[in-house]
This record gives sequence, C-alpha cells and structure tokens, in this order.
Amino acid sequence: MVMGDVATGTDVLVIGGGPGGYVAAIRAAQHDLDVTLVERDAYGGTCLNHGCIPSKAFITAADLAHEAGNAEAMGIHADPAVDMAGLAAWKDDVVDQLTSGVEKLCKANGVHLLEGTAAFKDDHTARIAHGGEGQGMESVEFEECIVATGSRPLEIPGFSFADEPVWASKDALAAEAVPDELVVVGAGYIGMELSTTFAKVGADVTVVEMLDSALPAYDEDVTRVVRSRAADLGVDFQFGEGASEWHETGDGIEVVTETDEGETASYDADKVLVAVGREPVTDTLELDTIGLEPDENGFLATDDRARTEVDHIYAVGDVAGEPMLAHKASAEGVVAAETTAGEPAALDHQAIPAAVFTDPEIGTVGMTESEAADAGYDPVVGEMPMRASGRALTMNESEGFVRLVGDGETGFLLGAQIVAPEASELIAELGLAIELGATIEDVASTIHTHPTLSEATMEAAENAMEQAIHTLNR
Amino acid sequence: MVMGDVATGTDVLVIGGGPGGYVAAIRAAQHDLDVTLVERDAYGGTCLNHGCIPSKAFITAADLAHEAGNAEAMGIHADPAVDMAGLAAWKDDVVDQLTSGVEKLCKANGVHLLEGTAAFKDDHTARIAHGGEGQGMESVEFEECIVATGSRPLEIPGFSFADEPVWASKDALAAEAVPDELVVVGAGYIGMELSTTFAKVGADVTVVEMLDSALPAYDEDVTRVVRSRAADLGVDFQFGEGASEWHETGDGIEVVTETDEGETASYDADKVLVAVGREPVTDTLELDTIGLEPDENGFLATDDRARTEVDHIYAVGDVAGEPMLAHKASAEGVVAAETTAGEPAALDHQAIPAAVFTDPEIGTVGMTESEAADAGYDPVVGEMPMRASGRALTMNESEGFVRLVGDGETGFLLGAQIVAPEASELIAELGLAIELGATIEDVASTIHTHPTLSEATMEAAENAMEQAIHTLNR
Amino acid sequence: SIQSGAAGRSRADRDRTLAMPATRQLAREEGVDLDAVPASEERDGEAFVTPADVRSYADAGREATPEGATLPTASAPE
Ligand SMILES: Cc1cc2nc3c(=O)[nH]c(=O)nc-3n(C[C@H](O)[C@H](O)[C@H](O)COP(=O)(O)OP(=O)(O)OC[C@H]3O[C@@H](n4cnc5c(N)ncnc54)[C@H](O)[C@@H]3O)c2cc1C
Ligand SMILES: Cc1cc2nc3c(=O)[nH]c(=O)nc-3n(C[C@H](O)[C@H](O)[C@H](O)COP(=O)(O)OP(=O)(O)OC[C@H]3O[C@@H](n4cnc5c(N)ncnc54)[C@H](O)[C@@H]3O)c2cc1C
Repeated sequence: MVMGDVATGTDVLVIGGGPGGYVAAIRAAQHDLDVTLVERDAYGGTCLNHGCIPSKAFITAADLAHEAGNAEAMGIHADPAVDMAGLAAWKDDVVDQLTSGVEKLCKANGVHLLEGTAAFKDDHTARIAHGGEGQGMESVEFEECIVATGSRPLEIPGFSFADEPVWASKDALAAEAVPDELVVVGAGYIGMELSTTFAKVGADVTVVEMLDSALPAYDEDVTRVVRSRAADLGVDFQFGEGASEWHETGDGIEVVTETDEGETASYDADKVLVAVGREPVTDTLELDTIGLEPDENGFLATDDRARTEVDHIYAVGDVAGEPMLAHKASAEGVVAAETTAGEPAALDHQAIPAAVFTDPEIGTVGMTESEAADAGYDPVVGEMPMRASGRALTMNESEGFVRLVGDGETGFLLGAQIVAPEASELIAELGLAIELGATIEDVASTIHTHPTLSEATMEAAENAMEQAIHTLNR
Repeated sequence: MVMGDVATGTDVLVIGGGPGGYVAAIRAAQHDLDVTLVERDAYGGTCLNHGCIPSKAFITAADLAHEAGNAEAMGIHADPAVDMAGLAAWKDDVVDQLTSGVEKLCKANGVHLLEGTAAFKDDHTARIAHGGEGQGMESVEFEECIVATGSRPLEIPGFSFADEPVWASKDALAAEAVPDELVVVGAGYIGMELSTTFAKVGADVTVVEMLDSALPAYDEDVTRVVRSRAADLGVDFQFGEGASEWHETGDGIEVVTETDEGETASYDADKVLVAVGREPVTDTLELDTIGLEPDENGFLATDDRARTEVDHIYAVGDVAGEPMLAHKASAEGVVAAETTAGEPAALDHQAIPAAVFTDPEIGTVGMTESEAADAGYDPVVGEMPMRASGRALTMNESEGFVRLVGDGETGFLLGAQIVAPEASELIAELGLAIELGATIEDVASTIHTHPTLSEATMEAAENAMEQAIHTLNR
Repeated sequence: SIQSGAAGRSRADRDRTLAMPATRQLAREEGVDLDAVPASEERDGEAFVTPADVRSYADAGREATPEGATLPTASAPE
C-alpha cells in the first residue's frame, strides 16, 4: 500500500477500533491482507475506554473496600477510605495499558492505523475526516469494508448528557468523587453494576426502573439474589416509575418520576445516571451512499458470515445487533476477517455466554428452563445452592446457585444460569460443554477440583440426575 | 437392619467419614443398600476438619486483610487488624456448618452413623471400639467394606507433634494467635499455602526445604511465579536444607538445619510447622485378619473399581494412593459405592485436576509439555500471559499465565498448567475439555465471556494455533 | 477405491447434527454439508460426526468428482 496525500488503497478497511473492529483488523492482517483501521476516538472502543474495563476496575476496588470494611465476622477489622481520584487514576492506568496494547498489537500485525471519522463516499471509497476543524480529509479505497462502529447510550426526554448533573455510564466511570446521593435510571445490567459499585463506596443510591423488576432479561429467582444483596447494601429500588425530568435545587438536584397511572414522586440527588439502553451508531457513516439501510431497530442486518446486504460490506459488534456484548463483537470480527481472507469461517456458535458483574455475579449461557420448554424440549433441571458449597462458605459468599437445564430425552445440556461469586468465570465450562455437545452426565462424571465453586456445576448436574451428594435430590 | 446390643448387620460398612468415605456411604445408600459409616473422630475427615476447608478459610481472610492493606495504588487506604481468635472462630463456624451438613446428608440418605474405631475381626465382621476407656465395643457384620481411613502427617526425627512448639498443619489451622516468627519445614503445597497465609497476616516466615525448589511437583516457570510472590511477601526460602532438630531458647525456639554437605544453620522461631508429606492410615484396621497388606508405600492397591486384592474390600481416598486429594477420594468413593450396588462404574477418568491455593493459585490437569513428549507425542504449546488479560489487570492481579499442551498431530488437548488468580476455578473448563476429548481448536472456537480470566484459556488455544489476537504468535 | 453411487458417497440427510467446533470448521474447509456426513458415532441417540467422518466423506466425494478422478487414487496400481 502506498500512503498518498489524497487517496490510499487497502484490501480491508475496518471502521471502528472497539473489540469488534480491532479484532477483525488483526485477524485479517494475520491472513496477509492489507488492512486499515480507522478510529475517531480511542482504540479499544467503548469496551476498553468507557465500558467493560473501567467498570470492572471500579467494581474490584469497591468490592475490596467494602469487603474489608465488613469482615468483622472473619476477625478482620478495617475502616477503609476510598479516594475516588486515586481509584480513577488507577483505572485510567489500567485502561491505558490495554489501549496502548491494542495499538501495539495492531501495528505488530501490520495493521495501518488512521485517526478520524470514516464515511462512505462510494462503493469502494471512504472519506476520513481527521479530528478538529481544518485538520483535513483523506480518502481510502478499499476492496472490502468491516463496519464496527458500536453503540452509544440512549438519552431520554428531559435528561441531556450535556448537562453536568446528568451522567451517562461513561461519566460515572470517570467520576473523581463519590456523589452523596445518586439516582440511577434503569435497572439493566449497566445500571445494576454501577448502583452496586457506588453503594459500596458510600453513595446513597436510588434505582428508578420503569418495569417491575431489576435485570428483567433474567429469571426472577436469579435476579432476586442480586436485588436483595443490593438492597442490603442500601440500594433503594423504585419499580414501575419512569424518570420524567430533573431540576436544580439549592444543594443538588431532584429527579422527578412518573408511574403509568400518572403518579409522580421525586428523589433528591447529586447526580442522575441514565442507563436505559444503547443504540447502534450508523449515522456517522453516510450509509445511503452505498445503498445500505439499518433495520427497524437501527442495526445492520448480517448473515452468518457477518456480511450485510451489500456483498463487500460486513458489520460486526453492537452495530450488527443483539447481544451487545464485547465477546460477541470479537467473535463476529473474527468471522468477518476470515471471510474477507477467503477462509471458510461462519457464525455457527452454539451459545454465547453472558455475565453481569453484580454482587453476586450472574453468568448465563444457552436456554433457561422455560425457553427450553418453549422450544419443544422436555427440560430436566438440576441445581446446587451455594450455601452447600464448601468453597463458597470459605469465601464468606454463599448466596446464589448454579442451575443446569438439559434435554430430558437425550440429556444434552441446553443451558445454565449461575448467580454466585465468580459466575462470570464458572460459566466458561458450561459454554464449552454446550459448544462440544456434552450431556448433563458428561458434566457430572468429570472430576472437579475440591474445594472450588466449579464443583457446584458438577453437583447441579448430579442433582439433575437425582444422585447429588451434597444436596437432597427431589 | 436390626440394631442389636452385640452385633448388627449391614450391606456395606464404610470405615472413615472423610470425602472418600462419606461420599461412598451416601451413594451406596442412594442405591438402596443398607450402609453403616464408622468414624472415630469427626465427620468430614481431614479435609473438612483440618485440611481443605480450614486452610481455604484462612487463605480468604489473610488475602482480604493483605489486599486491603496494600491497595493504595487503587485509591484504597486501610490498615486492617487481624484478630486471629476471631478468624479461628469464623473458620470453626464454617467447618461446623459443613460437617453438620455431612451428618445430615448421611442421615437423610439413610446411612447409619457409628462413632468409634473400626478394625477387622474376620472377613465379614468389624469390631468398633467406642471412644474413651470403658465405652464399650460393638461388632458389625458386613457384606462388603469400603476402607476410607485417609492419611496423617509425616513426622521427622527430632520434631514430635506432641511438643507444643511443633505444629502439624492441623495445629497451624487451629492457631489463635499469629506467631511472630514461623519456620515452615517443607515447600510442598501445604507448606506453601500456609507460609503465604501466615506471611500475609504478619508472621515472619522462613521456609526450609531439602530439595532445591518450592512445589517441586510443578514446572519451574509455574513455581517461579508463586515463589517470587511469596518472596515479595517476605517469605525467606532456604533450599537444600533439612531440619534436624529444635531447641528452646530464652524467648522461643531455634530450628537447626543441615545441608547434604553437613553444613548447619539455625533459625529463630516461635513455632515450627512440619509439612513434609502425609502417610496412609492402615494401622488402625488390623488388616492381617483379612489377609490384606499395604504396598511398599503403605497404600492399599486397588483396581479400576476401587477393589483391593480381597474381593469384597474396597479402598478409596488417601489410603488408596496418590494423588492424595479430596476430589480423587470422592470420585473413588462413588465408583466403590456403585460397584457394591452392582452398577457398572469404573475409574476411567481421563484426567484429575489439581489446585494449589497459593498467591497466585495454581491449577493443573493432564500432561505438561515434557510429560507429553515423554509419552511419545509431538506437543504443541500455547500460552497467554495474565498481564495481557484485561480482567486480570482490572483485578490488579496480573502475574502468571495459562498454558495449554496439545497433541501436535491430532490437536487433542493433553494438559493445562495455569498459574493465575482463580486458577483453581479456571482449570474446571480444561478438565472437562480433556474428559470430552476436545481439541485445542475446540477451545479456541468457543466464545468466552469478556472480560474474564477464562478468555486467557481461549487465547492460549489460539496462540497454540498461531492466531492469537492479544499476544504475539511465535 | 471408487465407491458406488452417483455421488460416490452415501449421503446422510439429517436436520440436526452434533459435532464439536473443530469438526464443524473442518466441514466448512472441506466444503461439505455436516448434515450429509454419515456419522460413525452416536451420543444419546443423536448422530455425532467426528473429524474422521468428515474427512472420509470429503475424500469419497473428491474421488467421485472429475477433478478427483484425475488424481491418483487408491485403486491405481502402485
Ligand atoms: C458501562 C458499560 C459496561 C459494559 N460492560 C460489558 C461487559 O462487562 N462485558 C461485555 O461483553 N460488554 C460490556 N459492555 C458492552 C461493550 O462495551 C460493547 O458490546 C462493545 O464495546 C461493542 O464493541 P464494538 O466493537 O461493536 O463497538 P465499540 O466498542 O462501541 O467501538 C466502536 C468504535 O467505533 C468508533 N467509531 C464509530 N463511528 C466511527 C466512524 N464513523 N469512524 C471511525 N470510528 C468510528 C467509536 O469511536 C468506537 O471507538 C459494556 C458497555 C458499557 C457502556
Ligand atoms: C492442610 C491440608 C490442606 C489440604 N487441602 C486440600 C485441598 O485444597 N484440596 C484437596 O483436594 N485436598 C486437600 N488436602 C488433602 C485432603 O484433605 C485429603 O486428600 C482428603 O481428606 C482425603 O480424604 P479421605 O476420605 O481419603 O481421608 P480423610 O479425609 O483423612 O478421612 C479419613 C477419616 O477416617 C477416619 N478413620 C481412620 N481410621 C479409622 C478407623 N479405623 N475407624 C474409624 N475411622 C477411622 C479418620 O478419623 C478420618 O476422619 C489437604 C490436606 C491438608 C492436611
């Protein structure tokens, strides 16, 4: 590739440097394609800069401080002080290590990096507008293009992220001080992770949720564990209320909510975090130039090769649809890259696991019992409560359970729901089990190390077979 | 079964109520056999009362106090005080919950519990001596017997566990105060777990090891990570020295060591923990009565049904040989029980995982690279260093790595070595992978949740395939 | 040896096939439809296709095609 003043050429243009885009760029380059990655903001995208990584860093620190301050029962007496500015500096350092790592890995694999905003000029050309006024333009000609522009937080009427007391998750994750009172609008996974975290570092948190439960995407008995723990931490839940507006008061703000019946309530706060969902980013691209249009939900529809309706344009990650998760983005990025290289890849994964980093964590993969029944299976279910797990007791964290769902006829594992410490890690084994076509009996007959939380998986499998040792079989 | 004054009868007599024995008893009872479990000391055996469980409780508490006290970099300022008596009380409470759980589960499954020491009287009768003088005797007639008498710590000349300053692991785990100075003899897994733990709660620890490395059963680069972390915690290693004797000094003791060349050294201490290994317990049984003899290492040899040379006598757990691990004991207990019930069980597991709960943890399963080469494979190896793991960085624990070993020809996964936070949990996925006959590519193609430590497993698999994204491929 | 049948291979016709990820990838690389590959194994009553099944099905296919026929085959004299 010759870098020119006006136009350069590349085999594969990747737009967006998040976990969808950078993974696609690296893998395409590993197949000896000439690859250019354009990012307008920061390598690593939402995930590394404003999402997965900073939130998990905050959670680690909040957990540590909270646990140490509440461990008298274990003989530990401490009164930890959390210096939010220090925590934020550490978090920035973690983010910097990872984003500079992404940049280095791209370069080491021969990916050309371009800073700027890309938009389609014609079928095989993109215009790259470099940051800031008068910084100039550049054109890139490409054979194929992978769109990985991600998503942005939804705003709701009356709450503009431009206003200083109104936080998007990104602002919460850049906080240099703990607000005394925080109202969180939305009890989805981002709202729940951040509510718990801020409650642990001392904020007085109220969660306002239009629906009637927290984490409505999950089974009631899974979310109950998380919600009741959050309540123990002092999080106040207001279900069935939508946030309608906010006002400055003398010493802070007040957030006004409304029920379906028109009843209003108001909550004092210093900040209000709006976490009601995310929408795909396509408006930066001038898609009409290439004859591509988002679907009714704003996503770019793709086939099992991550290809859009326009043959040489791929879409991966949040912009390509649910689940909006980093590892789904990367998996699609790999398949798109392999396809541009002529390799026979496909999105034929049996299951995409998901985790919520609340207290305790949630990890799920595949079908729930009712989903399995709806899909026509006669499900068998096995469970192990964490209070029967030796490892959980020695960790002083014995709330939650592991549940496995299998096909009653063949025994095949169909899904797993875990709400337990380290659920995000425990789910890995079950993702592999489903991917490999394992049965409940395969899981039960595999020796698991003692004492570990993962034994609960084996016990749940044995419970499904009515031969559990550490729980009573029904 | 009729409980009589003199003799009772039972289908299956299980001797020893540890993880080998109680699991065997419950499973046999689940097959509607009449089962009697004899335990002379405490239900749950070494594991629940003096081993796995109390050690992990101590480790949790020591970790929490140490981490909270050393988290200035994360903006957390705390100066935790550890009240060892409080910690010990909490640990006792955890142990009590689990051991009373074992008792309840045995009863709920219909297992008859007998307290006392069992010894063989003839081929089908055991004498049970109840605790204490004059507490009486009882005979039990059995069809089949499962021996699960476990192991005890080895003593070394000059160090009697009867002397108050000389600790077995059991005494260390009952400590109500932290010794200022602790000498640990033996750098096996028990010695390393306890050294790290006591160093974290403030003891000045010296480890004396006859061999020239810590955890000699593991690969050098695995143990290096653990040893260097222990050294950072102030643990002082003295390799190539054997402990020969100890003396009272004015204010404590001194432990004298000797090298192969006869050079001596001496270390001041308050306590000396001797953790040089464990030996099977067979001397309580009067084995000669039934014509059974331990092998040259003191173990009872068994076949793949856990059957000894005497057809109706089974042996499971530590008494039946290496690896002396609780989950191996339970797996053997299940097979012995199923066999007594006429079920077609067998010890045909492909792999038995193992964990060491040091800092960071170690988790291993299957073969190392050199073991695979020795077995005639042409091994491929893939690695992912934890410093490239986003999750590890957000946990502020990025030492260590995940290594996978595969068969270069077929791709089958042969083994895994992990030294990383949560290694004990991460190894579960790889145990299942080996058990199911998965290939390196199967692991690489399974979507793993972001951000998790388990992604490192996928990355290591991709590294073995020379297509890792987050590390450079060699 | 060249097998009988128009396609040179017997074709299974399932609508669901169990196979591990590496096997599915191999099928794509070999350009064969996994549901068509005769399974040598069963898992709890369901056809389970192994990498060897895919390879032999693909080989049989190649031998039966004109391009395949131009290659030396097992039936050719040594
Ligand atoms: C608070 C929070 C926590 C989260 N936690 C998790 C979690 O724990 N696990 C998980 O799996 N997911 C999590 N997510 C979701 C995860 O961040 C997204 O699924 C993931 O980032 C999607 O990756 P992507 O590559 O599709 O898009 P993004 O990461 O959003 O990256 C898109 C990139 O494209 C750039 N871009 C957009 N338009 C253009 C253009 N025209 N030209 C050039 N560049 C452009 C953007 O600047 C951005 O950097 C979280 C999200 C948030 C907000
Ligand atoms: C400090 C320490 C930490 C450990 N950590 C781990 C770990 O993390 N993970 C792991 O897998 N393993 C661990 N182990 C090893 C584990 O404890 C043993 O492998 C396990 O307990 C073996 O189980 P078992 O049933 O064979 O024997 P045991 O648990 O030893 O139980 C045997 C029982 O038999 C009883 N008994 C003996 N003789 C008679 C008789 N004649 N009549 C009646 N009763 C009798 C004993 O009182 C005892 O209760 C640890 C061990 C120690 C010491």
